[in-house]
Amino acid sequence: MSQYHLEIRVKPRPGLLDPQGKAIHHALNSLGWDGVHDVRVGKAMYIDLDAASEDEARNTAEAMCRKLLANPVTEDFEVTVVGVAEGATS
Amino acid sequence: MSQYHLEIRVKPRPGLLDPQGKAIHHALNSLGWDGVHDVRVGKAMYIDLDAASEDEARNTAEAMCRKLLANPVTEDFEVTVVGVAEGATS
Amino acid sequence: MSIVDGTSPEDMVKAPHVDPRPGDPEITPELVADHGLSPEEYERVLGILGRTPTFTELGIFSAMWSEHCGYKNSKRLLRLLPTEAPWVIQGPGENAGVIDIGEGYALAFKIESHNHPSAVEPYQGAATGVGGILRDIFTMGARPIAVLDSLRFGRLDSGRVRYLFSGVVKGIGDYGNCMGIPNIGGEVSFDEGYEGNPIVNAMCLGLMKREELITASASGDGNSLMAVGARTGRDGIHGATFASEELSADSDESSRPQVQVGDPFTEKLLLEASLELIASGAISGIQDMGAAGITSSASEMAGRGGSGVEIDMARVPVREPGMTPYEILLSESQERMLVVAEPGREGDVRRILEKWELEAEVIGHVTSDGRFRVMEGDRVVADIPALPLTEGCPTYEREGVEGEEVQRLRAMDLSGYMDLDDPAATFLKVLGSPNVASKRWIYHQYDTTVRSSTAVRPGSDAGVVRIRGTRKAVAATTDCNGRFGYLEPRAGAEIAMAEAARNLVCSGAIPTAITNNLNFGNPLKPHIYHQLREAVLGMADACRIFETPVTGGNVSLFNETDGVAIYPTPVVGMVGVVEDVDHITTQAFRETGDAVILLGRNTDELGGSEYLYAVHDLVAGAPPAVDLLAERHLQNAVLAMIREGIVRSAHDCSEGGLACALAECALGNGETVLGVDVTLTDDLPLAALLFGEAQGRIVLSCAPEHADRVAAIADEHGVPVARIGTVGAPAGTFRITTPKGIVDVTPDVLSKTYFEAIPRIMDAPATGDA
Amino acid sequence: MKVAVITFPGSNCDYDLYKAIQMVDGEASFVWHRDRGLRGYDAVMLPGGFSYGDYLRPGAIARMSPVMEEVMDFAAKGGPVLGICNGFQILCEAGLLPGALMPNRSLKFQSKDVFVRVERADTLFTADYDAGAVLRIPIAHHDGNFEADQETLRRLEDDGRVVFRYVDRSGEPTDESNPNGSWHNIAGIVNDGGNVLGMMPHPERAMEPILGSTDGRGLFTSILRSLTPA
Ligand SMILES: Nc1ncnc2c1ncn2[C@@H]1O[C@H](COP(=O)(O)OP(=O)(O)O)[C@@H](O)[C@H]1O
Ligand SMILES: [Mg+2]
Repeated sequence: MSQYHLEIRVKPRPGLLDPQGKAIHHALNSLGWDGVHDVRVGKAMYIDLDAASEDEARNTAEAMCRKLLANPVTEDFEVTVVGVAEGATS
Repeated sequence: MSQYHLEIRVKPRPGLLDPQGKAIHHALNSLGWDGVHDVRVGKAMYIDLDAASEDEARNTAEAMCRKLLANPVTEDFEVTVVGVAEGATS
Repeated sequence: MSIVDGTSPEDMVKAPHVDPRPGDPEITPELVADHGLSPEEYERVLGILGRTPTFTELGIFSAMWSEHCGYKNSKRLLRLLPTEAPWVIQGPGENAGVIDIGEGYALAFKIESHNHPSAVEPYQGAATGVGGILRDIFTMGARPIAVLDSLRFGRLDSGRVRYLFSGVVKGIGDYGNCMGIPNIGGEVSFDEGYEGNPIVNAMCLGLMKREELITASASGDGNSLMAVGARTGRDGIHGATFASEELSADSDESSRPQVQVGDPFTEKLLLEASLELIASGAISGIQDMGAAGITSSASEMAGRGGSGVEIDMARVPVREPGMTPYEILLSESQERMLVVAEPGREGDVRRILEKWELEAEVIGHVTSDGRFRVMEGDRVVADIPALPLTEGCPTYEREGVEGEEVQRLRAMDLSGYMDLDDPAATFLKVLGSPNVASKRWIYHQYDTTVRSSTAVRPGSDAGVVRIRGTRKAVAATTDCNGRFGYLEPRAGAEIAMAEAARNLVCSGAIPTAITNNLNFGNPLKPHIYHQLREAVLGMADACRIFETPVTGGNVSLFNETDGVAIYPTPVVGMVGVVEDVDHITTQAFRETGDAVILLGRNTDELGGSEYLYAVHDLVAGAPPAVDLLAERHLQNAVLAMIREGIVRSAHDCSEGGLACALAECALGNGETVLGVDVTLTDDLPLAALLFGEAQGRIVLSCAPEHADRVAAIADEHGVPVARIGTVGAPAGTFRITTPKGIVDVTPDVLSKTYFEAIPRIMDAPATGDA
Repeated sequence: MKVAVITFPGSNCDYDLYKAIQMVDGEASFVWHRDRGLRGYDAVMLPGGFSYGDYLRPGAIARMSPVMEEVMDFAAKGGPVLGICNGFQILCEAGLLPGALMPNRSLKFQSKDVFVRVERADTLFTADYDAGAVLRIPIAHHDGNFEADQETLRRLEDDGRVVFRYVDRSGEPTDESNPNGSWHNIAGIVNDGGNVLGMMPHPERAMEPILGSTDGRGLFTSILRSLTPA
């Protein structure tokens, strides 16, 4: 077992409403950043997880996303393994 | 000018309580994922931005984070350039 | 300066020797100064201990003898406030005051400030302020039934101010909404007097059966002390005490955040768990771990119980590894409580907490030796006599001298501001000033109806909550006009009291008691100490005359930036009892053709008015005179009229004067705007007549056939009364006719001016300025 | 009528709902989210509040509670299920109702009275109202902006499953009367079977004159009557 450090990004589905992204886009434009063309806002989650392998860690995280972390109606997700601490199961 | 696609991750400062992360951690554990040791939740933002160079795009995004996107008292941020469409200024 | 009380060091049992903890810094004069203790205060610490304190002990004294916990500069003055009445069950000194409201019910209530945290991080600062005041209420055994918020900021034209304002409102809203406690009112003002230092005061009311009252004291030798709720982290450990980095090897700057993050969800569970704990009889005392965390909660519980405590830092559930006793003792992590379990009931405490998905851990026990002893496993890290620690903080009486600038401003000749060229335009300018305009941009972000008991929501003079199963209701309001306080602190405090009482009687409630929040600058400066003392004296007089004792409150001093202090702001949080829900009255006119009646007398006073500020950018003149006895007669008269059932609406006349009060009556909640046709005959300068803020005035409406009876009751009470006009038709014109000019405004313009002023500023595209 | 009021950690309208049921002479009991056993109940109601603090997404964590499996069974067997505010959010997360409740377009919590029009008076939840009736009911939410994919939205309208719509005082669904940006001013919908209703406004806060409106009563009397054999 090693402890994997994962980053999960959950993102609003293209085409779906993103009121927060719209508000930030607007705010950036009115602050003078008029080169901004699009803003979408999602969540970034950082999870420390025990797993036997990187694949297992990723699969587990994807299962978490399907079950809980992302709303299948409105969101897509991406999982990245960003680090591993060998044998570290605290 | 090219259009850069940036990913910005805003994350609660270490040491600060992250009530949302705590609740999700708890939920994952009670769903049976007991190998989860820590969960922190931040934001992921996706921005399309005109800039003359990758450096400029990154600098602009960092300025946006300092001014608006991240709360300097409670959050850290990271900017990644994830793509570029040459000459595309819509 | 003189030290006026505190136990004399000679009377105290000296503390036993305690070895310094390995790694602790050496106690130097600099370190002592970093901990905010003066050389005299440190001498007293040495006297109490009979030796040099350990680093941990220094931290403990520093926290307990801070202004916040020790009331060094205000205690003497606070003793001047009347605190007793037959209906007071619990006066100052506990987590909250409690009054008897009849039919077996008691009301707990208190106000608390979170000014500094909100200046640093408006959202979390305000949110945790609400969290703290809620805990103060439910640790008394009461279920919170309402919150109010009293806010002050600089001028809204600054981006920074808008950032603070919107963050604070969101923070208050998110916390209270999540907890399910309705917000029933508050106040806000914008004035450069608060530019660098926003004022964020939150008040909470809680209801209980009389016998459910529980206090925060620790007694019963050997009884377990348990930490319940959230874990302890490194947050909120006082910045000032950490001037030097080598203080703790285990933690660096970045891992010791200066702000605390609120978790209203955990607090909601803690609320339910605490009330269940109290009902179960498994505990004998409970206290919030608020400012100065475990240190103040444990030592104060010991102090109140006349006992001692021994707690072990190794047993405190922590959020991060490697925390030192110093850090654990001083952490201000939120949503934590300390409880004293009845003998053998620890298991019951755990079971109840576990049901609510929270932790409970035994961290120590009550002792009979009167000491506050802190262990780290087997090692003693602090051993201090509890009473001198909690009660022995030196208190100071300082010299107070009025500032010269204020004397000059107060004496300023205002005769040049008395005439108006365009009364309607000036009227709209005053009505549309953010200080007068509708505050619904704020309270539409607050859940005002949860608990299904809110009879009067924000937007009238006072909020009212009915008590299920009875005919009664309770009303509450917060009031203070900082400009009046600045120009003349004593009058400012008296006016705050008078306005609060008027707000309650206009709602149909009998003013019953107050809590207060004294927000001031640096009391070491003579002119600030003068303000503080004068304000307390004024408040005390009004409390006596209104028979509204003080049951608790909060003092927030040192509200200064670059040497500039806020306006003296003694916020009054007043509660009242509505004897019968049929008496509940609101400010909005209701029926076309009703008589509009003015109680009280118009004057030529303009000093400190919103008119001078909004139109002439001036804070000057003497505040309006306030006659406390006349105010009392006015209160009695209005209540008598309401009891007879002949009052259709009643509204206090305050900021913006009579013209704005009439507009507010006409506008109601904006759904149906009624016309107004009023004629004023007073021979007064026009500005004073329309916008002067003379005290002791109430605008009410009644059916025309009751107008004579209203006048008769007013006469009986010696209150001046005049029928000044008639309520007009829906969407009718708003018209005030005076000998020197006419104000004539369409309902549309009236409505837009009043309701859109704040949204127009706040909902414009963001100008982030974190 | 025996009604189960399900409580989750963070529910805060549970007691209001309980009282509302009693006011129409229903028999209410609380069922804690970890408990099981909805047998013997005639209707199930999910109250408003902030289950699990609304962390992650409103309703997302509560939806995983043990009791939710039973609520699904209860609904599948045709038992009436009502979700108000956070209850509506939980029903959507659980898939008992389609779509999702996104943040209000103002990105602010909205608390005020709104007007809603009864679009369907032939459901078991609304039989005591007249179709087209305009009700005054408080809202108090941050995430009430109903959204779904185009296909789902089209079906909701075509099948007449929109039960309540935000309107102005005169009954018109205008943009200003839409407090959160909901698609087609949707304030409440039912499932295919017509036995699961989710709505953002709080009828349990509009039961007595002292609260400013009694327009919520019809909902509770309707449910009660549908369960009482005639
Ligand atoms: N910060 C606030 N939070 C909640 N309600 C507020 C706030 N500020 C003002 N209000 C409400 O708006 C209304 C008008 O406020 P204010 O002008 O201070 O009234 P008054 O002069 O009658 O005290 C009152 O009902 C008050 O409770
Ligand atoms: Mg006021």
